[in-house]
Amino acid sequence: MFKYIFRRTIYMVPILFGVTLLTFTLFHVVGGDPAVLAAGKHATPEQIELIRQSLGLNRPLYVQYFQFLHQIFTLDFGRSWSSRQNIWTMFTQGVGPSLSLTLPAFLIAEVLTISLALLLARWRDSLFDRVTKITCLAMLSLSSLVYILWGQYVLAYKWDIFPISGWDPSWAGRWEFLGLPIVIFVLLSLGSNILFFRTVFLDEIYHDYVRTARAKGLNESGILFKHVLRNAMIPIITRVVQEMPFLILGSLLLESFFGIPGIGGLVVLAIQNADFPVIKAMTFLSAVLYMIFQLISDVLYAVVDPKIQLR
Amino acid sequence: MNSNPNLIEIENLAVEFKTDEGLVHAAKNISFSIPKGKTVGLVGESGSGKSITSLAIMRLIASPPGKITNGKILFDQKNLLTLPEAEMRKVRGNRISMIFQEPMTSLNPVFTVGDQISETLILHQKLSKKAAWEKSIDLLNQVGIPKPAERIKSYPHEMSGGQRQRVMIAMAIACEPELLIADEPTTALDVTIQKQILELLANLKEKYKMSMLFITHDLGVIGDIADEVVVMYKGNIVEKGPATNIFSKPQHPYTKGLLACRPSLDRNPNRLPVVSDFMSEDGKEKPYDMSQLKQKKTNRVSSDEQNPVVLEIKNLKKYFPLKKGFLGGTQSYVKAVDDVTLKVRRGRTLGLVGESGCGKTTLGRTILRLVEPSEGSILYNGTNITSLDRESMRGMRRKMQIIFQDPYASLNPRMTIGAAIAEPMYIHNIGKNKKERSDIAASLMKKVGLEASMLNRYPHEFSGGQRQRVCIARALAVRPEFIICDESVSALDVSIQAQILNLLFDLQDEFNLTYVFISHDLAVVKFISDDIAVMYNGKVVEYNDAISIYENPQHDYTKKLLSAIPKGIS
Amino acid sequence: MNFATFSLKLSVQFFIRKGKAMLITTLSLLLTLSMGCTRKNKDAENTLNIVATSNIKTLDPIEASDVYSSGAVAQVYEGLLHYHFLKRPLQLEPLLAAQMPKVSKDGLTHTFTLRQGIKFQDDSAFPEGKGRELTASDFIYSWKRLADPNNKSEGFWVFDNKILGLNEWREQVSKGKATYETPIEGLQAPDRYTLIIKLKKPFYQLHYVLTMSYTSVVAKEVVERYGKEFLNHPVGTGPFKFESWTRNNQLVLTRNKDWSLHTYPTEGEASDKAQNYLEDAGKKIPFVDKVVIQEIIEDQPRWLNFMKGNLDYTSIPKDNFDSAVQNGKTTKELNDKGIHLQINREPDVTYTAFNMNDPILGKNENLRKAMSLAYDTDTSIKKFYNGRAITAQSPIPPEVDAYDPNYKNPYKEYNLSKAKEFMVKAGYPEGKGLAPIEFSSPNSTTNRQTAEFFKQNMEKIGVKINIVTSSWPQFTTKITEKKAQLWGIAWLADYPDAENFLQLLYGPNGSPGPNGANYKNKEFDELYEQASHLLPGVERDKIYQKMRDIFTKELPWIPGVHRLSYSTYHNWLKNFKFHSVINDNLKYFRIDTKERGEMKAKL
Amino acid sequence: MKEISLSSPLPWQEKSSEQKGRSLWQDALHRLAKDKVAMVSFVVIVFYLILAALSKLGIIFSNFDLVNNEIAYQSPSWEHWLGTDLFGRDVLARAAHGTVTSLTVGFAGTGLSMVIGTVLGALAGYFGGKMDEAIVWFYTTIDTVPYILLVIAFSMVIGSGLNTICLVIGLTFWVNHCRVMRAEFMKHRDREYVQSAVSLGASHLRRIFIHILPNVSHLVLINFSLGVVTAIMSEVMLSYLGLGVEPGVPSWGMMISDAKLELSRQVWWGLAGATGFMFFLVLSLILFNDALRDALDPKLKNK
Repeated sequence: MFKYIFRRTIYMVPILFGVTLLTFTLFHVVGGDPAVLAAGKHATPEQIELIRQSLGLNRPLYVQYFQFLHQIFTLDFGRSWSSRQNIWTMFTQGVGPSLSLTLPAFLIAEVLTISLALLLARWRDSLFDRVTKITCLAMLSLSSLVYILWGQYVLAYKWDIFPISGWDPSWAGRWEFLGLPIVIFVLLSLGSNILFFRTVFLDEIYHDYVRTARAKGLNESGILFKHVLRNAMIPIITRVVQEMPFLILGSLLLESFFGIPGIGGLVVLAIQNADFPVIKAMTFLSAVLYMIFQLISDVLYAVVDPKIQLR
Repeated sequence: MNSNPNLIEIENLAVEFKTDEGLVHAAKNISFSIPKGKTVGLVGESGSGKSITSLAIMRLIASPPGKITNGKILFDQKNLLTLPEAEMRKVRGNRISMIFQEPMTSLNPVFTVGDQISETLILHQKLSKKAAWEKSIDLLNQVGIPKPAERIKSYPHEMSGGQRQRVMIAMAIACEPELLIADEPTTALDVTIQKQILELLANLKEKYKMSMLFITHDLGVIGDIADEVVVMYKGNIVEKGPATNIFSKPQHPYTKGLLACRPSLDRNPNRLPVVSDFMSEDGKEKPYDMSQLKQKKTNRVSSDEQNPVVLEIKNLKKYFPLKKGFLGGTQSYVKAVDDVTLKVRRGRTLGLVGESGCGKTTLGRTILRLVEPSEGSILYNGTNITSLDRESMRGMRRKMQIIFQDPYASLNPRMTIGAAIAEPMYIHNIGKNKKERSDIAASLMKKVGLEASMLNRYPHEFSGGQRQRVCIARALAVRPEFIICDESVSALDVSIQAQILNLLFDLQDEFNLTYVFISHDLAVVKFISDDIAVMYNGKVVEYNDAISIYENPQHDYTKKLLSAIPKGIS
Repeated sequence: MNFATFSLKLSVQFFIRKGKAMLITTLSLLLTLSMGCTRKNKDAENTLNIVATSNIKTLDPIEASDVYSSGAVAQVYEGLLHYHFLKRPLQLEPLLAAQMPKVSKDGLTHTFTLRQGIKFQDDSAFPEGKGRELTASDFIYSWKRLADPNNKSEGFWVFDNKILGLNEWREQVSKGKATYETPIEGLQAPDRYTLIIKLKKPFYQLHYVLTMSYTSVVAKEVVERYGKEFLNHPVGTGPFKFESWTRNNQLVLTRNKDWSLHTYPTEGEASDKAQNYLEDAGKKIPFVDKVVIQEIIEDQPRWLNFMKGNLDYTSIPKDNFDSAVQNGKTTKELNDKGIHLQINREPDVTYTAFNMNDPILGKNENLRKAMSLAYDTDTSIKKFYNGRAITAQSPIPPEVDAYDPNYKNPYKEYNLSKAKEFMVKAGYPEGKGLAPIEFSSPNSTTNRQTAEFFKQNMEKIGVKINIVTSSWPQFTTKITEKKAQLWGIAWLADYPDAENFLQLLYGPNGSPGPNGANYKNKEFDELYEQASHLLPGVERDKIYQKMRDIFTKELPWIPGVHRLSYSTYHNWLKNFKFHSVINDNLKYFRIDTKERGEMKAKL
Repeated sequence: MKEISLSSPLPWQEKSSEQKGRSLWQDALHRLAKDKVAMVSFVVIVFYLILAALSKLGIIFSNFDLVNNEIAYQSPSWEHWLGTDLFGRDVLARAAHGTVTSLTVGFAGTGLSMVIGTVLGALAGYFGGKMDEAIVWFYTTIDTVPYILLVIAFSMVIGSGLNTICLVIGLTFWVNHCRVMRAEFMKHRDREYVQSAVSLGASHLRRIFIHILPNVSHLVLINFSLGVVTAIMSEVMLSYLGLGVEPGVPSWGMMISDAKLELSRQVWWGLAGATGFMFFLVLSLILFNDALRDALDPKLKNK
């Protein structure tokens, strides 16, 4: 298995190369003059030139590309244009808050939706199934703003169940503030997740082995829990893993509405400020994370599906 | 003790399916019983309703679309059809168990076989996990899995087809059921494996004093195993009775036709009788005299003038890389075709026979360069086609055609039959215009026994046999000299198989065609071939004229193959 | 089996498959969530809770270019001068300087005397962690930092071309030929407490500049100790010390116990006494032990937090205005909660700028006037400012010297028939022959809607507008690169002087400088230079008014509005007097913690 | 032994009707026509298309751009069923016109992504080898970058506006479809009907376009209808990030994005209008997609 992981890591190199090329092209070649952006409102041509020099923008593109590669290898992504903060520090400080929102919310959402989807598969085509399906679709088409504004106004302000917004850097204190965003995160993911998992289970339910299980005398729930769920793990893992990098990116809206100092807020700010080094770094780092999670999912595939061997 | 000699009695069972085309009566008015300790063979072709009947006993018919509309299934004085679901679950897998056709898909791929066998034991016999495991090992031993204590930890995909079916059997007999339903349990297996499984089932039946319902389309198999036979046709039972009676004195014309159309090793007719020879469209009997069949000219002499060698294969090899090395280098190979040398004469048929995985299909495709050979040469009329460029090869394709096993898969489902037959003519500039090509297509349709008016229809609107006729018509469209028939009749019901074989025979005579006929079915190969090559593990182990091979097999493997053929009818 | 047992069984099975670890995490999480309702009672602490509506970017004075960064910096760092907290119009006062500077007759030499005994806040960068005394050379160091090209400070414009030798020093540093040791003629510290600034040319606004965060004083030891991370380690002389900063969340400052620079003012505006602003006269400040600045960008959480009493004051979000204020007074709901309203005029102006280099707009003043006449300012004030603005007649806003409330710009009225006449004069009757004009706008909702409104207005006289939106930086870049044709923007005073607004039209300030319209008028430029030699007074005001008239004649902008700020604050917040130019105001605010505790329970 | 579907004619009784053949498409249509849910959603979709066409032509809701500042933010009334917006424009009319924008984004954006995905997927899957490796590398790279960032980056670089949104969606949403197409082409390449075509001498182009493409085109249709939903939702997201359509152009995304401020002043009808219009379109598209999948996908059909 270690050999496999090693080989997969080697395979990542060309993809990473592609990602650096893509981000570089987007932000350096077509992305506009950062020196003008950085100079501010009382700028003079002399100042702009100085900035251009200090950012190395006068050098040939390939040199700039190698600089970018160098940054990546040393994990030194430089400093934000708008705040002069160290980007790597911004990232490492943001990961914790983002994860403490998204990870528990994600786990709750997955458990809840997988359970619900199994229920739907069990009572497929019943009234319960149809009503849930339509509800999911309705939830899907409602803007996330509605959930946030409503949750904040009603649950927090009117009913006083949660604080309106805020954050406590300590581990014990932060949960108080995370309650509402977690609830909203779960609500937001219900719709699409349930629909997806329901399809996955329905795809499995018609397989021959299910008939065999019935012929053995197993009851429907036994079949679903034991046989179907285990076989459906592959698409489930695929989806779960695909969503993982977004957990680190956090939930852009939730973070800015609830004042959670995570990476989502960083990204939104970086977009508003056209803070290219930050966007570039976030793009690259999330790509790396995505690949790591891909690798994890491949290893997990082998765990749940004995047919898959890691060679 | 219940004095009823019958374990289960089925009365007036009727099953309906809702489909897009409307209601289909899959089983109508089915009544038969299974005596204690006996094997009942339920035989019929596809669509006869035999599987539906067996699933109805287990109440496993998916609903919707299926529905049991009428009847009783009396088991232990209880009507299974009205049993509460919870009660029924106690019957399934415990008192009645079932094995299926496809052991690979019927086993859950993500659990070890041990888990799956012991699951039944834990469920019904309330054994502890450990006890169930022990018993599972014992069961695996009983069904003839070597080293059961080790193999029990295997996953289904780590076993061979035959072993998987043994596992299914172990699972089914785990609770020592009173009735074992076997739904086409050997159809997906090679003939030698089939023999072993049949023997195993017979032994187990004796040992556990079970009754067995054995469902198959293969009369040969039924003859070997069944005490009583029920013949089904279009959802109805047409005939039932003791096996010996059915085989020796069939009453219903359908049964007669079915028995007659099977190619046999002993006879050498120049054509096969078909069901419609015995039975008219409305089900009435037609008089037919078996003796009117002429014997095939034995040992058709092949002379170099009349029958020059068209195709010569020399030391042909095809290796598939099996495992990629660490940095992409290939480390080991599957030798699919390993040093094969063969000759085919014009107007003659070479039969390629062997079990699955022996390389016969790869060989067929390599000859047409659908698969590029690794080594060796293929001479067609003296031209080495392995070295032809793409253009010349395309010209060559006009002369060489192939007919695949699955006629549905080999027809483009989005193309009308007319377009499919016209396409090769268009590619090879046969016929001046669309009109002319469609005229040729119409005449080809007649040639293969279809109506020209069907040209506008799509493949899914035809039956399996008709589709295979279309494939033949399409192959003929380029006026080929040489056709490879790759398991071309294997997917067809036996009555249709006879028709297609007859058609191939007729066409060979008419167009002086050369065939390479690939099949796993020795009877079929013997019927159609002049020469036969037996393949085993990529190699040709025996190569001789057809009669000699059957009458005087030399190689051990050939002997084994021949002895494994069910002797039911003889 | 019913749903409940089924789902229970299912979840349990799922947990078993997923591992017990997850079960435990989730359970403990649910537990914590359910206990989340128990809030800690922090209200008793003497803490001032305020809000930043956009992110605080940095705590380095020379980087603090935005309102909230400079607002935060001003609590920790101090400059030579500051504004009187209560007096209006704004009045300069010495802060770190012992008194107002001596200015030479020619206006070129300004001599400051520092207060003695001022200490930097304690920090490990100093020997033994004890803050050392402030000296005049600290200012020279701080301002060199501002000028140092390696620091790329946006704030250098405050000294640019003003102090003798500073630009040359900057030039030399960029070439590596000068260091911080290199003396500058215009910045001298003859002794520990004397600082002499020599100017190239008279620049009265220097004193205003010295109140700005850019010019506040930092200690060399601290800068060198923290290097690039200095922006996260502010150590100044101010009334508050830095405690912690969770970026994108909150900044916490605590009272600097050693600070005793001055006390609460004893006099103010005439009305201040009546409004209880002088209750604390002469008392020791700061009053609060702690300041928590929460960064809340979205309007709803900010407003709801204020309504819940989690914030002591805030401005009213535009869209909550109707529910908060009616007829210029707080609504009953707010009254019941003890919330007060304070309205302030802002020294700012919004305007729609024409690119004067544009071949159509730049060369056709009649077209510009027609467009100005077609713009319905009154409706825009209702729509976008809830009436919280006054029509701008010129670039000069209220709260600065030369502002004349009676001045009426003849083109600043909504008069469609007159506008159409001007369209005829412009050569485009009914807009015929005029190509669509591109209007650039930032992409925030309000900006977009304003642009839409402008477009609708222009359609009435046949001028077609294409709106192009982009992010704020891209928008400003477009202006800087002279690629924009027409755009809407606003200017908030850096200091209360008309000069700060008129420089936006001074020719040499053209792109990439603040004169984005690239307006050039010889007479205007000469008057600007002339005025810079003058101290505030009638004579200078006259020159400014002349410039205003030139502006009106040529109309390089359509002046928009001068905004009013509507702040709401809770009754427990005392001494709340707001002015957007005054940054160091937090030290004057007092919280009645007892009242807050009682009130909050009711909110 | 292949199980032959029960509905097909029984083997020895070969149907010989004179009827004209019915293609799989026609079959699918037939099945769709029987599916009540599919039909209802289809009618709704057609309704939206007609609504969009009529609005675009100015036949109905021509008052969508009629500014009347006197009646800004009026709550729903008989005159204005869904009230008015900031500029006193009729919200219902604007929501109806938003259909044009959404459908344009949905159809044009998804159309573009389908073309890119199908072509690249076909090339990769059919030819394999180096071509496959290059294309897989390309789309894995694109896929590795979180798509939100990708969309934002593209929009920042290309600018904003309706055309840009279509382009951005087209350029970023093709990856999944491409992956599906590649897998399908790979599978079909080795199918017997394609092998038959090879043995009949058909060229590569013929195999790709005449043989394989029609057999995977149902997946294009299915992915397309699903893509339209994603595209419509993305327009909303892009609008929220300030990367939406030109100001003044009616769009649901803009209406929803404006709601952030409007809700604070209890103006809910803008959001309700846009969400309502979007809900029924998205709902019908998803339900129709479901039905389409059932009707078209032979794998599921057998179930």
